[in-house]
Parts: sequence; structure tokens; C-alpha cells
Amino acid sequence: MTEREVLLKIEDLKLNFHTYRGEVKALNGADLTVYRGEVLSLVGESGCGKSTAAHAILGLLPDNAYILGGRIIFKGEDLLKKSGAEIREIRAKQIAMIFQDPMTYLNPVLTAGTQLREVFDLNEDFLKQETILSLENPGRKPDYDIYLTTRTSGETAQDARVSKGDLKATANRLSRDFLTLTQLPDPERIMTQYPHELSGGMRQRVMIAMALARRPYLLIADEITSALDVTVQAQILQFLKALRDKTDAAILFITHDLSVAAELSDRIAVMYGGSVVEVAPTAELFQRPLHPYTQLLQKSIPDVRKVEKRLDSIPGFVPDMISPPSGCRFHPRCPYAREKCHLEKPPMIEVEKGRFVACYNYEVQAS
Amino acid sequence: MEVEKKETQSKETIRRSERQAFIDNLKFSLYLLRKNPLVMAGILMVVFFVVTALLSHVLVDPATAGVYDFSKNYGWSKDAWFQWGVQARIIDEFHVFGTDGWGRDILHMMILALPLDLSIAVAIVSGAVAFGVCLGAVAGFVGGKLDEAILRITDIFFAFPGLVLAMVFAAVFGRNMVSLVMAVLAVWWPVYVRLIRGQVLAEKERAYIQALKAAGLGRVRILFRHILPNTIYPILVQATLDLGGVILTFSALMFLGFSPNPAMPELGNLASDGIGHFFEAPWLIVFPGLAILTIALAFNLLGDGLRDVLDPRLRR
Amino acid sequence: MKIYVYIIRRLILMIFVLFGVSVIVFVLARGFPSALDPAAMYITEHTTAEQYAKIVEDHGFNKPLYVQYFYWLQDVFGGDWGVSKWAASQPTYKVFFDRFPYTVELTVVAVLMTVAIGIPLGIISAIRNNKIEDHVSRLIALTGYSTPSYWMGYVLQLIFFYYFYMWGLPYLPNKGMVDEFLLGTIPRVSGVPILDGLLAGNLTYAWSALVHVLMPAFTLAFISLGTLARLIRASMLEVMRQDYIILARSKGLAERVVIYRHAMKNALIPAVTLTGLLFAGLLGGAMITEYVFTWPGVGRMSLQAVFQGDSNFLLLYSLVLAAIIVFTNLVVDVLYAFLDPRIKY
Amino acid sequence: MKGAILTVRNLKTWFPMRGGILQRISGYLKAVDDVSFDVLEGETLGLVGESGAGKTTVANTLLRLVPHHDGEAYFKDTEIFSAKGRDLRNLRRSMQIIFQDPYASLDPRQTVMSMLMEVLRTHGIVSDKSEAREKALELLNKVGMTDEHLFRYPHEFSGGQRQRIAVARALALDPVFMFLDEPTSFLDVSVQASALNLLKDLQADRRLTYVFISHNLSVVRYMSDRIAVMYLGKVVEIADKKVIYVSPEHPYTYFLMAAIPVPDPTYKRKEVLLTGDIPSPVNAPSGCRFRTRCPFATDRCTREEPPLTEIRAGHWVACHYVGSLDFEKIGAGMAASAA
Repeated sequence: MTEREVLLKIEDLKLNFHTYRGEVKALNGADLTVYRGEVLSLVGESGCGKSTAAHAILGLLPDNAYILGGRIIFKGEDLLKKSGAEIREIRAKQIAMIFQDPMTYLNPVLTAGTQLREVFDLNEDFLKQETILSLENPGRKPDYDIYLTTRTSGETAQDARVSKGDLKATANRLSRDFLTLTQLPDPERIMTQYPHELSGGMRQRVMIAMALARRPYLLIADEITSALDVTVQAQILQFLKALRDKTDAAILFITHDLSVAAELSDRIAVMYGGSVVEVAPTAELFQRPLHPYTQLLQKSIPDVRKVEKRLDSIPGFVPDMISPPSGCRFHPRCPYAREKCHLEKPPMIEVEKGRFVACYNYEVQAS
Repeated sequence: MEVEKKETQSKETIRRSERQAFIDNLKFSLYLLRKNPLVMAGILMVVFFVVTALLSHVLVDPATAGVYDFSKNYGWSKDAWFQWGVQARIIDEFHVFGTDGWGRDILHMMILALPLDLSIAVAIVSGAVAFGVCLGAVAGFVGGKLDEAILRITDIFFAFPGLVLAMVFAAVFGRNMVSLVMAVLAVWWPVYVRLIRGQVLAEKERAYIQALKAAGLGRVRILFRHILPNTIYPILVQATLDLGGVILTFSALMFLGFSPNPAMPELGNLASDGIGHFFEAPWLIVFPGLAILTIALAFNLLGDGLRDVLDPRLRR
Repeated sequence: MKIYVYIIRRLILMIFVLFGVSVIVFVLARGFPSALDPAAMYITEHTTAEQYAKIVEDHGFNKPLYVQYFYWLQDVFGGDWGVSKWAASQPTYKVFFDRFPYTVELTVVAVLMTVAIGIPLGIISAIRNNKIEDHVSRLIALTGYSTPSYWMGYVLQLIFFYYFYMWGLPYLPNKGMVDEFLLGTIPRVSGVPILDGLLAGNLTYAWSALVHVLMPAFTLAFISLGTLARLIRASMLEVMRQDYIILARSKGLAERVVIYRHAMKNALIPAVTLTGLLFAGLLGGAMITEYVFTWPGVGRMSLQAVFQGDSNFLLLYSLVLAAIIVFTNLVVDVLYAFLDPRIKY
Repeated sequence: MKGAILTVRNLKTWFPMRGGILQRISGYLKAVDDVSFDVLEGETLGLVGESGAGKTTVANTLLRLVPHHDGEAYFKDTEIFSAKGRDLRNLRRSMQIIFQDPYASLDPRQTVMSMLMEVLRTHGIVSDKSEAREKALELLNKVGMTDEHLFRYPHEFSGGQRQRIAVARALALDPVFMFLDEPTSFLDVSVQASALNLLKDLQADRRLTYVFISHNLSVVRYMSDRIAVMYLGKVVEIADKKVIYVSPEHPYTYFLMAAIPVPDPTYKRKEVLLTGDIPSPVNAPSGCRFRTRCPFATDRCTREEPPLTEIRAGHWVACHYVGSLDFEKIGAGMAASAA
């Protein structure tokens, strides 16, 4: 595997939430690397901090969240050091996020069209460039390849005077194009409809269109299929697989469902108790999981093909993040837990090329 | 021996855990109260007024309120009282809040008025709550035609403009304490019918009620043992706010001249004495009015704070 | 198709409510002759016993209540709302509607003040949640909510009329709806002083009417702006917690745009409903303010009517105001549907 | 069917929609429309379908939590909808339900002890306090919890623990039949496995009969013996679990099975996709309700509603063209267009 360009690197991110019950230690040193153009799945159960980490990247954390340490390097710069305006610039053009429940993430009193067009207001250069192109040759078919390739840094906004009316018309046209891109029938009508008039699948596609319209370098999908029915989920997954090959943007796919991750991702990172415990290419993770938690997790997932096998459940309960276990947070539930696991949090080490694991005795049970 | 120890031990842990749950709840509520300074102010003011009301007969000799001789028919004008020839309506070092039309010290009268006003407020609110709980719970739980009927009746009472119903009620049934309390109660109960009906309707759909129905529990038992206890918080908040509201309404009735006895130490009645000569003796209205304002403010601050503390979203 | 069905249904319910109001007031006003003698409106000091008996006979005051009610209904539909002795025995209908526009003017100006002060107060305390501005605006709101309107009225008069006059400052009048010397100088079109002044192009009249209404209107507004501010604060906080606000921020929109384009629209919808209810509530509540400011509105007259035992006026007053209250609720609910696309009838 | 503990015939649960000035009934939302099935004693019948299929409504109607519109249902020769007095009480004792949301299925103001005590005392299973406490402890141990949980309030438990308490409360009445309405969809995978195993062990230990409702087909496959697939208020296919996953007959079941994600990256899923969205149950399509999304639909499907017929022993399908559907062709066609 050639040494690919690193797009995003989260280093030792520590984060707490102030709640009336006490300090929720949501992240205690999360490490994650996303390469350019890859699909990385972030898998973990509720409360493991996967969604918190994603929100931290874009600074969308609630006001009772406090970052204690660590860095989020995006294209060489630490996002945590950026000013409000800089972060907004990155949200508008560089990193786009799609959320889980389409029912609550679209504004109920604004039409889908208004909420989609809004994205172009912040992408003046792309809008202006498209306007000029469409003015020069009116009959032009929408060029989906350009839409999906992330902008090269060289694309500067030409300074040609373009009227407000043209910009507005282009914004409308682009909105329709991106809705067609996400396989939505009759985009014209959908633009005029309110969110409650659309089905779950359609609303999710509108949100995906909003994200793609910004031609981001990194697309963060936070459990976008969990709130959908099985057949609609399959439609969205197939669209994402097709998207993966057409765009050079990286996708950080967050889910609690290992099966969905298996189908879609190049690499999978498993999180538990606020930190990443294992990262591996998808196929290898399933054939030879190294971390005890990943092993037990795979055994407790019902597989529709194997009928009789009794599911193994992981003993104990999901850790209480207010007073989490010391050292490696999985040790109370881990069958191989040793003295050392109680004391210190195991560091993330690269056991083989591209395979990382944070566990002291992975050799013991691997051999 | 060993079994006993385990038995007492588990009994002990059981009692502890029950206490622990209660303490945990209390600790959390106090945490929220501390966070909001206005609520602390509200609590202190309410405590101050209640204590003063309880001690009012100790602080001020009730006889000084004077007796209004019903035998003499003074008719309606207030001037008939002046034959007492007592120095009236002056402010000096003895009477820091000034004296009223009958030369009585206004501060003393206000202290005497406190127990009356507070007890009337509590009586009216508890009456409205009781009435509202019965009608509202039945309407919400039974539904159908009965619900429709009760709703329409409350609509009628809600359509009445301001105090007119209470005034007509008081005018017709005469100016005695019972009819005045009934007058305000007649205007106040619909608020609770709607509030409780809404709460019951919402709670009725919750999964744990369906589960109890499926377990064969009786409808009445479910209503009184499960639905109503879970709707106590919003009723508590509304009742605290209404204590202030009722005092305002009741004293307004008194101010407009519905008090059974012009000399009665009631805050609204004291203020009404100053209507004719406001600019010469403004303290007649200003101080009793200020007292009403602070009492109502105390209850409103407390109620407002309770709403935040008892907000189910925060509790979970 | 749906919307007018809903409106018709609500109008039918409205008739039922008005019927209920009329029955209750009728029973109270006519059912207890010892306390409130319906015949009192038609007798003078020197009517003899037989004349009194004849009046009772003619008007059927001795008949069972429900019969009296039908007679009353017949009269009302015939436009005869009876006579009010204490107002020079003029027909109650004329007595009421001569002065009704003054109350409307007072209430409308009060509602405008409530909205103008209440909404910004609510928004500020929501945006600056749990900081100084929030606590200050909450204190103002709660104080307004707990202030006796008569106390507020007198205190304002004391300061802006009495002391200002004493200190030679420009003072606000505390009586009547326009200066005495201007009374009757302009044609009465709508009956609302400010409006008539403007229509007649007489600016001094309109100005004097406006100046007169300021203090009473603020007294009324001060009580209800607290409620409005608190509701706006609660609904703003609720909306700011919604997920679609997070999505708006994730688009890179500036916080200002997020608040005005996304949060504001959702947060102000409940304010529309409350403003409607406040208007209805103020109509009734104006009684005390009119009494304190000797404002010549129907509220003050209803007070006199109660003391004079004039059931005719009380019936008319309750029914007209109840109709307005119920109608405002209907208008507000219909408006709600236009603002919030999710609601369909 | 022989040995059936619950038989349901032409069950209809229609919610009236009122319109017009006098609020007359202007139409019906046919959440459950003419559903018939049997549940054999001791088995687990899986009830599967997507949102709006009416799975939960079937359970609520049979438990009389929701009024039924038409049809009958017999539970061990007692007609459910006309049962009164003693019969109804027995029905309430023998049929129980576990709800989906563990946070909403327990009264927040009651300790576990008072919850169990209340149910035990209502049905007179227990005479005095000490016997009640003993029985409560026994129930808690049966669901894997200890006596220190007895006097705790629901908000002190995790989702998994709350579901166990709900099961304990249902077991208190010593039922023989239980509806499980998506009992584990709120739980994490690791906790879900232990909850499912608990339910399986209880079934074996007390010879319980389950109807397991879920939209997660892998979980249903693990728990059930037979599976009934529902679409928009109708049952479209019932079959043994080994048959229905491998060779489904009804087109909808075929697409449903193809859409199940599998925890194995090497597994090549059939490039078969059901397009479009579930229509609204208010004005459901005429004839076969799946025709608007079915690639094999003909105008006969529009005119005539296919009855649920037994094409093989224990295998029921509701489709006019059973057996003559070439799913492979569809698979290939879709793969081509999707590329």
C-alpha cells in the first residue's frame, strides 16, 4: 500500500461533558487517521464517543463540552486552534456532515429548496464559476464529474461581473442537479415541498445533496442509515458505494452496525469507552480481529445466514462514563484482562502494516 | 446467625437505597435551584411573608384594626368614618408608611392583612386545583362525549372578559368573604381543567400505561395511582404561579369596592381608601400596592424556578 | 376545501359559547331580583307601587326565568338591548357602542407596546441565557406579571403627571382620552380618537389623543409584556436546542444568520397565538386601568353598571367582548396554520 | 392449524378519520386490513415488516389496547374481542407484552418492588407483603438481577436492565403467551445478545409462546421458528424460517431478504434494490398493496387483491403469480442499470 496522503489526523483527543450528575469523560485520548479518498468506518456502541469525535472535528459540540487536550489536524492545520470564521469557512467548503435522523435535522418551516440553496450562498466562487459556464453555453448538460471532484485549490473566483439574478438562477439549477445526483425523482417538486411532506429516504437524500453541493474534501456521515427502513437503507448504501468510486472526497462513516460497515468501507476503526481500540482494513478485521472487544462484538451479531449458532454476549454492562474503569476501559468485561490492563491505558501500536491495536496482550490470544 | 446477618444486611441496604434515591433526587433539585439566583430570591421572600403572616397577631394587636359598626348604615361613602376625628392620612416618624383614613398605621394594617390574603389565595387555588383535577382527569381519561362537554363548558368560562364574571357574582351574592372567594374561584377553575386534561391525555399514551392496562389493572387505579402522580409537577408549578395571580385578582375586587367591610385589613381594601385623595396622600395606595406586588413576585419567582427544576427534560 | 370547513365548525362552536355566556350572565343578572332588580332600570324615585307592578308585568320580570330569556332573545334580535337608567336612560346599545372604540384604541395600543417591548426582551434573554441580561429581563418580565394594574396606573400618574407637572417638566395627562377643549371638534368616523384625528387631518387632535393613551396603554402593556417575553424566551431556547440548528451551523452559516433565518421563524410562531390571547385578555383587563385613568371606555362603564345593577349593560358587555375573544382565538388558530406548514385542517 | 394456541381470522384495525363540519367519519386509516394467522403452542412466530406495516397494531389490537374494527381471534378457545369479566381477567393474565422503549415502559415514580407488588396483588397471586417480596426477588433472579435492585427507581438502571425489569413484571402473572414488540431495538449489540438469550431460556424453561415483532431481520431469524412478513397492513407471506430466507416466494420478501446487511465483507449481496417509498396507509393502493413497487405488477394486481393461499405445507403467500416469478432476471437487470 503506497504511502497515501493524510487528510485528517485526530491525536489523543480528550473531552469531558459537564452534567448535573458529574463529569462525563466522553473521550479519553482518541487517535484516528483518515486518508484522502478512502471510506473509513468508525464503529462502536452508544456512549463510546464516536459521534462526539465527529462533532468535535467541526466544532459542533454543545456548550457543556470541554476539550481537555489533543489535536485535530486537517490538511496540516489544527482545527482546534482555528477562529470561528475560519471554522465556518471549513464547514462551508471543506468538511460536510450528514446527520442521523432526517426527521429532526431539516427545518420544518422552510422548504427543502430554500435549505439547499442556502449552501450555495457560502460557495460564491463555485456558484460564480458555474454561472459563467452556463452563460457561455446555455444548453450545457450538468457535468456531474465536476460536481463530485473536490475543488483544486487553484480554482479562484473569476472577477467577471455576474448579475444577482444569474447567480440565483444557477443556485436553483445546481440545487436541482444535486438532487438528481442523489437519485431523487422529480427534484422540481421536491424543492417546493416542506420536510414533513417527504419520506424518510427522500429527506436523507436531500441532506446528502446539501453535503455534496459543498464539494467537500471530507464527508462525515453520522449514523445516516440507522433511522431508515431496511430497503431504504439498502438504497442509500448502494448510492454511497457508487459515490465512493466517483468522488475523490474521503468519507468518515459512523455507525453502530458492523454489518453496514462491512459492506461499505475500505478500513474500519473500532471505538470503545471514548478511545479507538483497533483499526484495520475491513477484510482483515473480520478474518482476524485482534482486540478482544472486536472479537466479542463480532460473535454477538446475529448473522442471517447462520441459523443455529447461539450468540455470545459480552458480560457486564456498557461502562458508566462518569466514573469509568481505570486503565483500559474494557478490562472489567475483557476475558484476557491482566494486572497491567487495570493500571494504564494501552497505547495504540502498529502491529502490522496498516493494522493498529490498543491492547497489551493481543499477542497472547492471537497466537 | 449467618442468615440473620445477611437478612438484616440486605434490609439495611434496601432501606439505604431507598433513602439514597430520595437524597439523590433532592441533591439534583438543589443543584438546579442554586444555579438560578432569582429562584433563591423567590424562596426567601415567600418564607419571609409566610412567617410574618403567622406572627401577624403577635407583631400587631388585631384590635387596632377597629370595628366597623354594621348597625349604623353608613351607606356607601367613606366619609362617614371621619367623625372619629382622629388625625388621618399623615406620614411622620411614628407612622413610617403613613396612616389611612381612620388614622390606623398602614404598616400595621398590612401585617394584619397578610394572613387573610395568603389564606384566601391558598383556599382559592386549592379549590381550583381540586375542581380541575376531578373534571380534567375524567375528561382526559374517559374522553368521548363527556370530554367534549367539559371542554365546551371551560371554553365558555374562558370567553368571559376579565373580572366581569367575578364582579357580577360578587354583586349578586352579596359582599361577604364566602361569595367573594367563590367569585374568584368561579373564574379560576377552568385553567386547571385544561392543564390536567392535557397532561392526562399525554400521559395516557405512554408505554408504561399501556403495559399496566395489558397487565389487567383497573382503569380507575391506573388513573389515580399512575397517571395523576406523574402529572403533579406541572400542577405544582401552575399552582405556585396562581397564588400570586389570585392575590392580584382578589385585591383588585377589593380595590374596586367589593369588600364586605371598608375597615377590613385586606391589602386591596387598604389601597382603595386612597382612591379619592391620591395626590395628597399617595402612600395610601403605593405601600399596600407594593406589598401585593412583592407577594405576587415572590410566588412568581418561585413558580418560575420550579418550572425549570421540574422540567422533565432536565430530570432524566 | 379543508380550511373553511374548520372555520365553519369553529363558528358553530362560537355560537354555542356565546349562548353559554349569555345564559350564565342572564341567570346571575335576572335570577336574583332581591340583589339585582331588573326593573330598577325602568323606575324613578317617585314611581308608585302599582306602576312598579305594571313595569314588572309588562317586561315579564315575574315570569319563570327561561320565559324571560326568550323574551330577552326576541328583544335582542330586534335590536332592543334595553335601557340604562344611570346613563340618562339612553338605549344600552347606544351607550355601549359610543364608548366601545375608546377601549379598542386603548387595547390595541397596549398590545402594540407589549409586542414592541416583549419580543426583543424575550430574544435577548434567550440569546444571553443565564447571563446578566437574561436575569434582568426575567426580573422585569416577572415583575410585570405580578404588578397590580391599579397600583401601576397610580404610580405612573404620580410621577409623569403630578411630579412632572410640579417640576415644570412636560407631563402626560392622566384623565380622559383627549384634551377637554378639543372634545367634539372633529367628526366622529370610527370613534377611535387617534384615527378620527388623522382622518380629519387635525394633527393636534390626533397628537393629544396619542399623548392621552400612552400612560394607560403602558399600564396595560406592562402586565402582559412579561408573559410574552417569557414565552419567547422559552420557545427560543427550545428552538436553539433543535437538531436543524446544528445542521444550519454545520453548513458554515454565521450564528446571526442561523438565529434570524432558522431559529426566529420557528420561535415566533407560538408568539402569534399568545399575542391573540393577550389582546383578548387585555380587553377584559382594561376595566381597572380605565377606572384608574378615568378613561371613557366600556370597561369603566361595566364597573358602574355592576354597582348600578344594570343587567342590560352587563349582558351586552359580556357578549360583545366574549365574541371578540372567541373570534380572536379563531383568527389566531387560522393564522397559525399559515405560519406552520405542518398544520393542515 | 393443529395445536394452535392463538388463531386470528380476518383481523381489521381501522382508525376512523373524521372530517367535515359534524366530524363525520370521512374515511379509514387501515393500519391492519384483513390479517389472518395462527401461532402454535411453544413456538416463536416472527412478525416482520417495515415501518407502517402494522406489526405493533396487530399486537395492541389482540391485547385490546386498541379497539378492533372487525374479525375474530381465539386464544385457547376464548374469543378475545368479546371476552368479559372472568374470561377477560384470565386473558390479561395469560397474554403479556414487552414494549420497545425501555425508558418509557416503566412508571418513573415507582420502585421495582412496588411495580411487581402491584401486579401480584391485583391478580391475587400474593396475599401478604413478605410473600410478595419473596416472589419479587424470585422474579428478579429469574431475569438475572439481584435483591439490591429491588428498591431502585427506573432512572437508576441502564436500558438493558430496564428491559429485564419489564420482563420480570410480565412474568409475575405467570403468562403462557408474550408479544415482544421490538424488545431489543433500543439496546446495544452486546447487551442485545444477552437479552435475546434470556428470552430464549425463559421460553424453554416455562414453555412460553412468543410473537416476536421486529424490523431487524437478522434478530428475527435468530429468535423465530416461523416468520410472517407484513406490508402496509397485510400479511404477504408466512413460512418456516429455513425456507423464507433461502427461497422466498413473495417479491416483497425477496427484496427484504436481499436488503439485509451481513457482517462479512466478502459477501457479495445480490444487486437487487426495491425502489420508491412505502405509500401512505391512508389511501393505500387498490388490489395488491405492493403493486406500486413490484417489478412484476400487472393490471390484474391492480384489480384483484391476492388472497393468502397455502402453496405448500406451512408456506402461505399472497400473490397472483406465485412460482412463476424469475427473480434472477430481475437481479441481473438491476445490476446492469445500476452500473
